[in-house]
Amino acid sequence: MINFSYTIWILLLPFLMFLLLGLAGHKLKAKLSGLLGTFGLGIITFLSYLTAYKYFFTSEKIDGAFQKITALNFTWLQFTDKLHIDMGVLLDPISVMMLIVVTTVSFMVHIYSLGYMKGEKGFERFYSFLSLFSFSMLGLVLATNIFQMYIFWELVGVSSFLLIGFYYQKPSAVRASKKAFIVTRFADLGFLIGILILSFNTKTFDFISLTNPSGAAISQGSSIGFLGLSVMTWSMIFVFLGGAGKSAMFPFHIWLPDAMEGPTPVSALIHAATMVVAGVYLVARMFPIYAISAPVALDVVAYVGAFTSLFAAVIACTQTDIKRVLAYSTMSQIGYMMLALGVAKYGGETGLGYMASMFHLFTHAMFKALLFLGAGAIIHSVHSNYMTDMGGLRKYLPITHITFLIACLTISGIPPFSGFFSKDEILAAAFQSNKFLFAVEYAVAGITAFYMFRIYFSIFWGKDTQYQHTPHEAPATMTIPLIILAIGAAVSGFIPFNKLVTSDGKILETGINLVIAIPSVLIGLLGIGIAYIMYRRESTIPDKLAAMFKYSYKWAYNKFYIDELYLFVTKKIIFRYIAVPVAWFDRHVVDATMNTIASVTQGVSFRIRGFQSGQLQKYAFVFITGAIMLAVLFIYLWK
Amino acid sequence: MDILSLFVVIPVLTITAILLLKDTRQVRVVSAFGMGLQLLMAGTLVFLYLSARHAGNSDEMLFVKDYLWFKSLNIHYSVGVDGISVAMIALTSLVVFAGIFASWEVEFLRKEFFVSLILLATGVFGFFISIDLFTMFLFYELAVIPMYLLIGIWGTGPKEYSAMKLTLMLMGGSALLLVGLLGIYFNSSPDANRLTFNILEISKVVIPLPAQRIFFPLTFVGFGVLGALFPFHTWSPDGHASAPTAVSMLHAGVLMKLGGYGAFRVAIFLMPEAAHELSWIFIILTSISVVYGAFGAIAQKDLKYINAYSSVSHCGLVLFAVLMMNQTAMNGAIIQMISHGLMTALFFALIGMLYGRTHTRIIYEMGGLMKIIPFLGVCYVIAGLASLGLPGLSGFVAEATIFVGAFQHPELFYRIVTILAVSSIVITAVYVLRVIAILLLGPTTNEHFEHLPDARWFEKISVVTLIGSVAAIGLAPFWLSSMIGTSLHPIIDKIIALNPF
Amino acid sequence: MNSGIPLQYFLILATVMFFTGVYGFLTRRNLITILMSVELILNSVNINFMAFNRFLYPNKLEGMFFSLFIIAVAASEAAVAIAIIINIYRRFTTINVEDVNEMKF
Amino acid sequence: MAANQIMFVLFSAMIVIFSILTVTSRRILRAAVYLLFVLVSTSGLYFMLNYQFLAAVQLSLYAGGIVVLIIFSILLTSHISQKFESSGLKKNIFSAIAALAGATLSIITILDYNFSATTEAAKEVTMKLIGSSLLSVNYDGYVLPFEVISILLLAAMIAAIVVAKKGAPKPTELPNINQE
Repeated sequence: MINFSYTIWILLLPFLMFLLLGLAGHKLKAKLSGLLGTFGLGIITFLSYLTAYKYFFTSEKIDGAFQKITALNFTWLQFTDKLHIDMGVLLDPISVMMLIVVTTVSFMVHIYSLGYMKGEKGFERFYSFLSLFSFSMLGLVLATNIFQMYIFWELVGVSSFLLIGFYYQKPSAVRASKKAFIVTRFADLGFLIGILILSFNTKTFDFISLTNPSGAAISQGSSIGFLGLSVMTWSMIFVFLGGAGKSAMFPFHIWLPDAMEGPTPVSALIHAATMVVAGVYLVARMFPIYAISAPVALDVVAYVGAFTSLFAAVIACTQTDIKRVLAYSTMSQIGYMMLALGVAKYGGETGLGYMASMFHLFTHAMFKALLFLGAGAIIHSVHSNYMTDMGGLRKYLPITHITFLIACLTISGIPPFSGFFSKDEILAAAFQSNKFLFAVEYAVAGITAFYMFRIYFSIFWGKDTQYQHTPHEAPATMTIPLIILAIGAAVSGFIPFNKLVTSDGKILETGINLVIAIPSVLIGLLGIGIAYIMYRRESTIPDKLAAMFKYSYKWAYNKFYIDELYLFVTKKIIFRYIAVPVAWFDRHVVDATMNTIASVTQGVSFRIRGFQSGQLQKYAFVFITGAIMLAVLFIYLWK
Repeated sequence: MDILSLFVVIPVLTITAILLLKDTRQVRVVSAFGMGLQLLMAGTLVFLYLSARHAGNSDEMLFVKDYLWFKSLNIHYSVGVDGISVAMIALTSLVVFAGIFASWEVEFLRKEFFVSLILLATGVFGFFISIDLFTMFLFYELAVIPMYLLIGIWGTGPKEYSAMKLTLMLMGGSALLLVGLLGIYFNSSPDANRLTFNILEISKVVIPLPAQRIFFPLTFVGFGVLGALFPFHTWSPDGHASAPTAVSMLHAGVLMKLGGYGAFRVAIFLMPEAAHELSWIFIILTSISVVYGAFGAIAQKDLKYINAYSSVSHCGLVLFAVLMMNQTAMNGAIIQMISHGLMTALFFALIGMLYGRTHTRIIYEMGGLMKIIPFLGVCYVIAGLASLGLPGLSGFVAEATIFVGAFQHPELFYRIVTILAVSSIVITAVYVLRVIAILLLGPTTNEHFEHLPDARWFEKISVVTLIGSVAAIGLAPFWLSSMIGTSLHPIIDKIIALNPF
Repeated sequence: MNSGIPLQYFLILATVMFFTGVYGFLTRRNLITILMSVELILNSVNINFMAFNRFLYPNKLEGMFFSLFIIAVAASEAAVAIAIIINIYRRFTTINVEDVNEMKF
Repeated sequence: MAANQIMFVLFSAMIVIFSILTVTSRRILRAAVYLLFVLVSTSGLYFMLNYQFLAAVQLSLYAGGIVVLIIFSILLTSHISQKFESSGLKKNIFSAIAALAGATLSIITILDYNFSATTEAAKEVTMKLIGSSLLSVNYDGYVLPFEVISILLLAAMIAAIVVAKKGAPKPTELPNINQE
């Protein structure tokens, strides 16, 4: 058994860094705190790679399957004998893989931010929040039990809140951060309820015993029914709600585009590569339960994923803010991953989707982080988010241009870049189990290529915009991460995921299925071709098209009015028709009742005080009359 | 001298010292010193308690002392603590300590203010150490009455109205409570000639069920009024809004806990059968409190009102959990009391400090304060995050324990109600973030606020003490939880032994 | 010496006197006349005491001493009352009992 | 009709008549004089009952002291010739009804009650007996009430002086009791 106990430092270091930068950051020089944060994360990255190496290549396998290793665990909060929240580190293929993803992207973002955020007010605050985020995300990834995951889940949410609202004086950023937090919080409510149901039926939080495919936990819950579905299904649906919230699945997706108000490195780290895939990770983590005892819930996952990927891709075609386009593209890609999980089964060949999903998660993290960081470099030099303000930038930003192009080719699924491989696996998995979903995803692949190259051409080619300040290439701190990530995006497709990350830990034999691969490449090329025609040079085709499909364009441009619907529900229904009436009710009914009791008492006492007239003779009269009456009573009537 | 009585004696000595002082500037120093001593004592008590438990002392109550006080009614001055009371005492001393610093700049009748404040604290300490119902009631009243003066004299806004309302409603609760306590007393012995007020002795007898059915609701509602049980919570918004800072802190932070603690220690512990039988009524009321309080808080404009409604919601959760009557939920209830005590005290302290600077509590009149007063702003955010149950701060520990515990209830009805109560976490997030967004974030709206000073040293002491405690509980809840848990065992055992449900 | 006069006669006489006093107390407005009514009431009680003493317990002196003390108390009462009345007169420039009604509510 | 009966009738008639006049007369000084007559008649009754000491006290203290005091105060506060306006008819009627009802009730009760005649021998009430009883500490002694009443008298004297002496407070100094 390999000793993994050092992995505690993967959690502790960022936390300590957060405390250090958060409490003492304002006393340090801004640059120093940035370097400190980056250095800390460097160590963590190193540790993660070390762990990955040790886990994948030196740890023992049993039956050819990777084992789940609890590196360390201690009871944090005891509820009952069986139910307790532990804090610990669980190593298994997906957590180790996520470790790599999170630390790599985070490290890149740390370096990138040294350049991007230079001179910003609150530089050290930014780094302390980044450390907090890294801590929470790593804790989430390494959680040994579902409640630990929930804890870090919430912490991730709050770091996201803090980072989106980093420019706290900008009202739109404040609104966006609030929205992100509340929407995900609402979804987390589902997660929590799911955990409660799960824990009530299985009496455990622990992942290892929960997800043991032949364990008691899985068989226990599935036998009890409630409202037509098994309790396990209910709890898994609720848990998925949480995942859907974090991963911006429809209908909880509305926070993600707005979250782009945060600094771009944050968007790259949290809202593209790591946090938003937490939902996928959650489903993957609970996958045996989904697959074995809650297949209905898994179908929900698949359909929600498929719908979101299509829905987001359509919206992405119409947006002009490049970060928003990327955000919708993220949603769409996560939809892919969800779908892949949803169509998978536990173990063996049928578990292809699981592996594909994880594979895509990995490659997506690389290329989407790259896209965002590239977008950041562009915004940094142009000072605008809108692609209408851009054009012909390839001359000014050569490195950014090349890396961005690589990323676009990757996401469009053009071989030999990594996106091709992972997307191909997903399509294959969908094709295996559900032709309808396959068709949807196939279409989405084309749309993806189209909208990615739409922004690519608009930014780097297109019209030659006159800039007030000549755009210049970003500093080395920003371009180096771009290059590294570009290499990652280009080559990570060759990582043998089928040998490393599979649903049951065993090796899965896969190959490129040409029947699927060739059409998917073709539709990608088609998308690129259309984009080339429409956006390579300044042309009127897009406007004409938009005019032709006026209404559908308008709907898509306005994100199908989902935001307005939410606003209606929250502002109108909840605030105006629940909260305000409750407040009114409290003041004017409950409190008024109490006040009425008081004022009735007071009124009665005002009446009674008339007896206390100060007229001596009245008192005497009453007294005597009373005395006489009492005498009569006692002498004659009492008897 | 027994250590527990010192908790009453030290405040009394402090009050005496204050009264003897001529220079009013020294008053706050003396108060801070006395309450600092009290805080040290609380620390010592926690240490002594844990070491006694560690040494294997498994009595239900430790450090028990008993003096006959009023013979013909068998009233004793008897004190004793278990883990729960120790935790509450520690909470109280923390909040009082912070409260002294939060009211550092009271100018008007300073001496009298501190005397009343410490008198209130005396009552609270006495309440938590008492194990004799009558003495307990006596201290309870002692804690409630200075509140009238504190709000009526040093308050703001419609202070007389609020003070009167608060006092009358709490006194109404006390009246019910007194009847309940006497009912317990007269049923405390099967042969009616060894009547007692001692909780431990009463817990050994089974009060007849018909009597329980009458006296349980009385006692529970009596304490529930103080614990802001719907629909008897309306004193809370007005009272808090009018009270001066330290009083709000103490009231929401500690005094409202008397309700939860009493409901648990007296109503449920002594009359578990009726509690079990009638719990569904109160479960409904408390879950209404939880959700309704949270919704009420969304629509408020005044910071203190927001916080008062949030207190209604959180304290409702305490009573809710207590009524679930199982180990985990009750454990959660106690942690929630402590957690809410600390964070609401923090909130009120911060609100007081903001009010002292901006002279308004209407959130719409403020804005963008984070840039101007970053220290207070950050503290407010932390308090808010604690309130909405962020892991790593105490609120989460409490709520998680409550929800997990409540959801283990074997009856479906209770689990469904639990889900309702759980939904309050979203509503809490909504109002907390709404306030933070309007108050602290965004551009500065009022140029008069541009040059407000950030926190001064005494304010920092007050706030840091509370934040430190909130974070300590949130990061390392296991010791607190296990300390409470071990003390809950005999109580739960009794409940389970009596009710094989 | 008092043979032929039953006890009841004295009692009835005292009763009449008592209730006359009561009537006066209830109707007169002048504080001094009210005081006089009180004196009447006290006197009627004294008569009762004396009569009881003489007719029922002639070998004891309780009734007489009681009356004696009542007279003493009445005297002090009258003195204090008149002092108060004079003070009231100074304060309100009237001793009409209906005008002296600030002791209310 | 025996002499004592005649005397009783006489005294009681005077008492009743002058009592009524006392409480109905509309001139205050006259009322005081009527009161004097009542008190004197009462002392006559005491003589009749063979309590000479008490009768003397009655005469000197009541008739001599209190009535004079009352008259002085009348002179201090009223005009001698002042005539009261009659008090309200309603008030008179109700008071009369109350008084009559009380009187009727009492008289009926008195007549109903069967007083047992005593056979005890009457005690001679001598001054010596009165003096020794008043100061006796024995079972039938009255020293305690005596001391109490003496302190009361002293207190009353001081109180009368203090109360009457104090100058009228100016209206501004008065606590305004109507303030909330």
